[in-house]
Amino acid sequence: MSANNLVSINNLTVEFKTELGSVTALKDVSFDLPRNCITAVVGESGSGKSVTSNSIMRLLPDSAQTSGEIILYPQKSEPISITSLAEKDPRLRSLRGGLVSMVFQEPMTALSPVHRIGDQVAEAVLCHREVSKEAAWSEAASMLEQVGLTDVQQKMRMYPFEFSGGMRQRVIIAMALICHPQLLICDEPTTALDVTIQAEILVLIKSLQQKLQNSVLFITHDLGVVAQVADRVVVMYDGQVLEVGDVKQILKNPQHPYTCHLLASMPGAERRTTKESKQKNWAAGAALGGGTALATAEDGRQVREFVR
Amino acid sequence: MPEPLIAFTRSIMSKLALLLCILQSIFVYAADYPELWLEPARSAAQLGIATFTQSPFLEEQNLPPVAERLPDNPPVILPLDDIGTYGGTAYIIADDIPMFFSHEGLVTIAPDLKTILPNLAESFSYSDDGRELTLRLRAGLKWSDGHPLTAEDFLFTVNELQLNTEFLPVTFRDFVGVELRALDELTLVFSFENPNPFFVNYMAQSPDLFMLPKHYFQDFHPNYTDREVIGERMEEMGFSNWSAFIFTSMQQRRFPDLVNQPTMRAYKAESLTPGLFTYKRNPYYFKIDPAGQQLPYIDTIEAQDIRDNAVATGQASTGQLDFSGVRMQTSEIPLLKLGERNSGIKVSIWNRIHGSDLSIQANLNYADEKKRKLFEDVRFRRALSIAIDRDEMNEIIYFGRGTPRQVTVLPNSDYFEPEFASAYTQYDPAAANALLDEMGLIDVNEDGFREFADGSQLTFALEFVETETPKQVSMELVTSYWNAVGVDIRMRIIDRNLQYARAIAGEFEMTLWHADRTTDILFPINPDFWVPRKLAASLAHWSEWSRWYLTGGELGEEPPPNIRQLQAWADEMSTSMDPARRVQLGKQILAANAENVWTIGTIGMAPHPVVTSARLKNVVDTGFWGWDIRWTMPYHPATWYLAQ
Amino acid sequence: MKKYILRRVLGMVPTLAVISVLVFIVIQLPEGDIVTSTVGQLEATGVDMSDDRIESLRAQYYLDQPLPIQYLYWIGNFITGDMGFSYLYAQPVNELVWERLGYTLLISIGALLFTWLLALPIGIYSAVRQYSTADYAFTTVGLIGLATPNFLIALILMYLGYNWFGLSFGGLFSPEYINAPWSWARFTDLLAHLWIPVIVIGTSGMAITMRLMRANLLDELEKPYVTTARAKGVPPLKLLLKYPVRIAINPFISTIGLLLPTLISGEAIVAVVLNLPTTGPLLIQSLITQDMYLAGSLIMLLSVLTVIGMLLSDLLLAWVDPRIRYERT
Amino acid sequence: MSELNELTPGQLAWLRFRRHKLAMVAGGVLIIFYLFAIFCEFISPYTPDQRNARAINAPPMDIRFFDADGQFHPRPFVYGWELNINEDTWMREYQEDTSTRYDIQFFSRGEPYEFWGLIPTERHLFTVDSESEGYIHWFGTDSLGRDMFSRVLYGARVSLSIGILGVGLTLFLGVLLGGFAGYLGGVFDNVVQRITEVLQSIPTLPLWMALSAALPAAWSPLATYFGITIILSLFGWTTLARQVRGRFLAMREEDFVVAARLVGANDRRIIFRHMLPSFVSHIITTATLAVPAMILGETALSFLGIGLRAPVVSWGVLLQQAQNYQVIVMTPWLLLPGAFIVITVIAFNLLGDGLRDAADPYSSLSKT
Repeated sequence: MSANNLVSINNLTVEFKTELGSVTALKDVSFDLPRNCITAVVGESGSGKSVTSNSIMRLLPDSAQTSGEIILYPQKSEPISITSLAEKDPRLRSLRGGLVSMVFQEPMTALSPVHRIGDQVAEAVLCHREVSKEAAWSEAASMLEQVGLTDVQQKMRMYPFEFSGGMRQRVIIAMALICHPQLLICDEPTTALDVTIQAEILVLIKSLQQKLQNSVLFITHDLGVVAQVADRVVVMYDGQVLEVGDVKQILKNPQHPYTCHLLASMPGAERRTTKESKQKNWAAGAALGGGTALATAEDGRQVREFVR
Repeated sequence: MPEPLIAFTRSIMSKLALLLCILQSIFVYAADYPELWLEPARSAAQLGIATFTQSPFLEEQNLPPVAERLPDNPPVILPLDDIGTYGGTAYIIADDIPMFFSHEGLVTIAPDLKTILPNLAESFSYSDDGRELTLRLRAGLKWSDGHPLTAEDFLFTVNELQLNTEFLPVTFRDFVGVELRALDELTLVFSFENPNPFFVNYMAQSPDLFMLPKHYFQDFHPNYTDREVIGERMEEMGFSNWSAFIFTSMQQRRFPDLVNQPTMRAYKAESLTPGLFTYKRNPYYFKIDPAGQQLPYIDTIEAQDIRDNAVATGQASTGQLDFSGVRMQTSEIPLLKLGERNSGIKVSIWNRIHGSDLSIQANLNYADEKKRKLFEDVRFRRALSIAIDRDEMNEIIYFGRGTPRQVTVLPNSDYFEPEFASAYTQYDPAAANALLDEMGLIDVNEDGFREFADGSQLTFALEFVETETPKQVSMELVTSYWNAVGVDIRMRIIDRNLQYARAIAGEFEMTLWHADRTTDILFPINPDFWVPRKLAASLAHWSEWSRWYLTGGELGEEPPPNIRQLQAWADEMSTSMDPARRVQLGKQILAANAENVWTIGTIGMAPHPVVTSARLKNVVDTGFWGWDIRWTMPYHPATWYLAQ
Repeated sequence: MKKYILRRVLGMVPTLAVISVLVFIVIQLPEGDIVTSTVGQLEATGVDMSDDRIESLRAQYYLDQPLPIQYLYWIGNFITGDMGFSYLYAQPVNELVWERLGYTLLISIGALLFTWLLALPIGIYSAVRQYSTADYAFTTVGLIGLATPNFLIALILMYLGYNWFGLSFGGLFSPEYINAPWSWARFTDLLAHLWIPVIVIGTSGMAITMRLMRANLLDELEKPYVTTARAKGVPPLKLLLKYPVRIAINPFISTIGLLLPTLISGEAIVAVVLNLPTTGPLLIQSLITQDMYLAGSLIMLLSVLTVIGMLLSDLLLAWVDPRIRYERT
Repeated sequence: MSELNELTPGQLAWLRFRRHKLAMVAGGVLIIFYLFAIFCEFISPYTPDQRNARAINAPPMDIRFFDADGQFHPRPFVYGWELNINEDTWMREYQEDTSTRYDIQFFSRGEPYEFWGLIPTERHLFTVDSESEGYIHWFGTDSLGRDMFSRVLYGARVSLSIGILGVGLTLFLGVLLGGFAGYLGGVFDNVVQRITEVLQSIPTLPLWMALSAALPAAWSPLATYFGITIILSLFGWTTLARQVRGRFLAMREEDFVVAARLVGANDRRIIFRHMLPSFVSHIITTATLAVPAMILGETALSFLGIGLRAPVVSWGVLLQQAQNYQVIVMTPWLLLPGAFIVITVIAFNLLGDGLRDAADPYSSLSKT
């Protein structure tokens, strides 16, 4: 198992404590991330996709209580139990940005507005390797070229707000890949982008994965995107894993009714009004949770707003 | 003569002189000060002092020898306790500068609060008709820059400034009818239109009005210097004209040009920075001690410009000041006494010269007819006076050590009678109520306060400046006493500038001031609190009558006959050559005041703390504190020294 | 950028013009004028004054002219650098003001630095350790500083300063150094006295600065770029200081100019209590005595400084924050 | 979890506020202080101007349950004091005389007064027998022998109300000008902006001083009080106006305002019905934080001798009378009004903090 899998998640449960009681974000989630493979996690917002990825990066807020285990099997070193690392453990720092790195949903705000592009990309190198600043900058330049930026030397002196969204996302991808992570987590990296740029970024991620031979955990709510990039799919709903499998198998032959409805609501698959698809969606949820699912989902949303 | 011999002779001589002085004083010692202070200072020649010494501070300053800097025959001042030693820097606050070194005039004031003694003048005499005053200057007096002081300086100041209508459009009252001429370089003769037996008192009390260094100021005076040149100088210094510049020089303690101006006082301004005024000893100061040492003893004075009273009290009580008087308050005596035990300072309790710390005045010339009628009614003033519980005030504010009294002269004055002080001071609220009822002031609406006879509301505004004496706290008490007899009074503290403007314009309803001019120095010449003859911040109760008097009936309001009588008495008192007649007139004036209660007094001769550091010596243990005698002038501050 | 500066500088002109009119009106408001005041003072020293003398004085000071003329006379001279003549001090205002202004700025800037050096780190700490005991403790201490009237703190500190350290009461120097030329000893003496006013004025702004820093930082800590940096593996302390703190501090830079009037007002009261040779007591004294040119020119000068301060802090902000720099060019 | 659904926004805010323990305490303290201020005539044993010539500058008295022999008395009492003026130190020395005991009586007769100037009565919350020689000065007395406890209470009425009144005025100006500036924009906005800028550039102190000095002398204490309040708020509105303007600018573009405008609501209606309520919570918070500034402003004016003046009793006036060196060294209890100022200002700040957190719909309820 460990020979093929980079990460295994076993019985992961995450709860958020609040003044008004606790909210369970993940319930007993288990799945594996194989090496050299793009795994997509699909689900509507609030289904626990991001909590899962943040758990891997240990980016959950202090109010989160975690049980279960996440184990990382790096290529050339001992396995690391991510969930049991202390906050001050040096391994955690080498994990973040080193072994595992992340691309975020909002390219517009994910970069510091007051630091130069080059500085922010090179910093990732400086954090993990003992190199000179010049070396880090030149490495950053070549990485930025790899993600498709031109005029790199000049662009590295610019600030994020001078960039378009697509360019920023390329910068973030460069920043994420510059230390050759074994796992790249992409948390809805294209949601905030125009459709044309979305495609470009997806192509970029896919091609880079093939080039670098690493694993990618791709989080999205869009099955169309899944079809485009993923090798494997994990379907989540309300903090639970409903279905795991090969992308083709799941898209062609979904086992779970919720997956079916997700597929049905895909704009590309069947063009219906959003409202209808949503109703279907909820209906599916109702079928799943036995009548109260809808209410539960709504409650969850309200509480989560507070939790934020 | 070899050095040791000189020193030996000097010491023998000085010891002899000292012995002589001490012997004299032992026989006639009566008060807290040497009886000798009541007599004209002996001269060096009289005491056989022939060698003079100076402060080491002055050596190597390329000055002429001390004997040449001193006048030909310097006056010898007997220190209070012992012959001092030279040196040191005295720390005071700027407000105490006039107390720490006095003005030096032709004549000066003795500590008995009566006698006028020669000072820069060696002698003075009146003609029999009192119309001529002849003064003879000491020979060889010099300004602080070494320039000789002669009759010229006085002629310049009196004739070309005080009597110059360009400089002063309206001549000061006390200079009206005065002429000054010099018989020679050292002899001055003042002649007067009317007999003026008290002009010497005025000269002694206000010496600064009589002498400016001509050799310095002639460069700014159009009689001596081209107006265009003066104009340029004024432009440079920021003054609009020459008279503003000289006027400022005469009055301003903060004026930076003082550093350049020669003086006759014991100290000369060295630098005036925002926070600190530094004074250095005047190398040409004219007085010596019985040992032949040139006075003063102290070399340097550093006066901090301190505004906040807490800082002043804090510094004084912790021994950071060598002398502090003007900012000290009666209420703070316990704190200062605590400092005496903890910090080794010395707290002397002097008596304020004020006949009463408060002179409460209702405006007898007030524009509002209804209120004026009240104020004019003697029953109203008497009622207010006897409604005040002065004994309680004395206990609460003065630790029981003041004297309840009306506004009148001090007991040691020739003009004093005990009943002047005690009239209408006995606390009797019932009688006060009866008087007010009798006037028809009844509390109609039963709000606790009386209304006018016609039932309209009756409140009084009493505005005053919180300065020198404890006025606010006194008024808080007085307000409550008056409220208790149904008189509604609203007090408000105002700024000094407003006090003056509104007092002379007669705009106050009621106000108050502290009552000085209570000694035989100033009372006979300026009985201002008792007779309407002057416009001043302190005299707000009959400004229109004063204006009438001052303008010869042109402006103001004609006073009623009894007031005109008062003015006539005062005029006669200050011009009569018959001492008995003067005393008679003075007593008539004071008796009329006691009867009419034109101003209401509270507590007088109040204890005033004077703080000295452990090292400052020769300061009297008790004295009178006030304007009449320029605070310390009779107590010879030039003889104060700092013990090592 | 140059265009922006030019536009801002030109924009200051009408503001300053309005301020000058307002200042002139304000100093005319209270009853009385410099003449009643001088005359009152002279009279207190025993000089008799007459109605004529007062009128002639009034003419000397141009007080018999209509107000608009007086205004133009004053502001015209002010623009040419002549701040008029102080009747109270019998000196040109120019000579009176500059040294004191130096001390005022020294104390004000010292207080500002004191506040920031203490309050900003505490604010950062409070934000990172929100609701911890230390957070509450710092907040309370800061609030006590804010809540105690400045003159009271000054009085008490002065008392303690003497009792504990033997410091002389009030002033910026020990008596022996007040007039001494500048030397190392005088400088250390200044520092030994400077801390009292600096603390007194500084404490009042502490609570607000702490609270603002805390709130700003809490906002910034939520921003995605912080997560990005964390995900990058930036060490925690470096991350905190390089990203959110750097941005949370920017608003403070923009308020430097606005703080000046507050600091100067606070300084004035403290300076009276502590007897400091600054503009504060001069300002209060001149207002009380109606020393028109001194009061007017001083307020005007301080306002000009404030307006310039606002401009400088805007420029400074543009310099440290590229977003603003680019928006405005 | 489902109970959350039923909470109104107000209830949610209360939940968030309650979590702020310090703010709760501060709120409690302020309620007590305001009750003191409202009922000061009744609570204080004496009237503020009543003098006790036998207790000048007397230190605070101990209120006892145990007598000198250690015996417990259910009714609290004070001992009589003997006054002795020390001839050398000039100090008034007070010695407890354990042979005279004065029980504290509740709801008893004392100095007559008019409650709220309306109801004449002589009942006080607590006194010692007014027929007897005894007296009770819990906070000591001042230099005229007036009871400091009573004076602090009467001072609370003036100082605390000046805060509220002043802030009320400030709010009125700030919200009105800032709101219209933000909503209308254009010339009006520009004018308000310039005025704000000008007012913020001038040091406030001279403005205060000049205006206070310009208050007519003949004004009654009450009129002066209102005058000072107006002066204090005249320069406080600029900050609030800026904030309100900023909010309005942001909100003007928001959907619900646009919607209201499309429906045809007029400007006034839009401002007052739609925009204002949406940040009332913000205004309340700002107001709470502005009250202490008013109280401190009053103190500063009193310090300079240009604020309220005796016989008006306010904390600022009381502190002004205590601002000398002697008080610090010898009669520190006269600084007690200062302590009340400090507590009040801190309490308002903590309360404001709590209210802000409570009012912020985005503030987190999560535990840390």
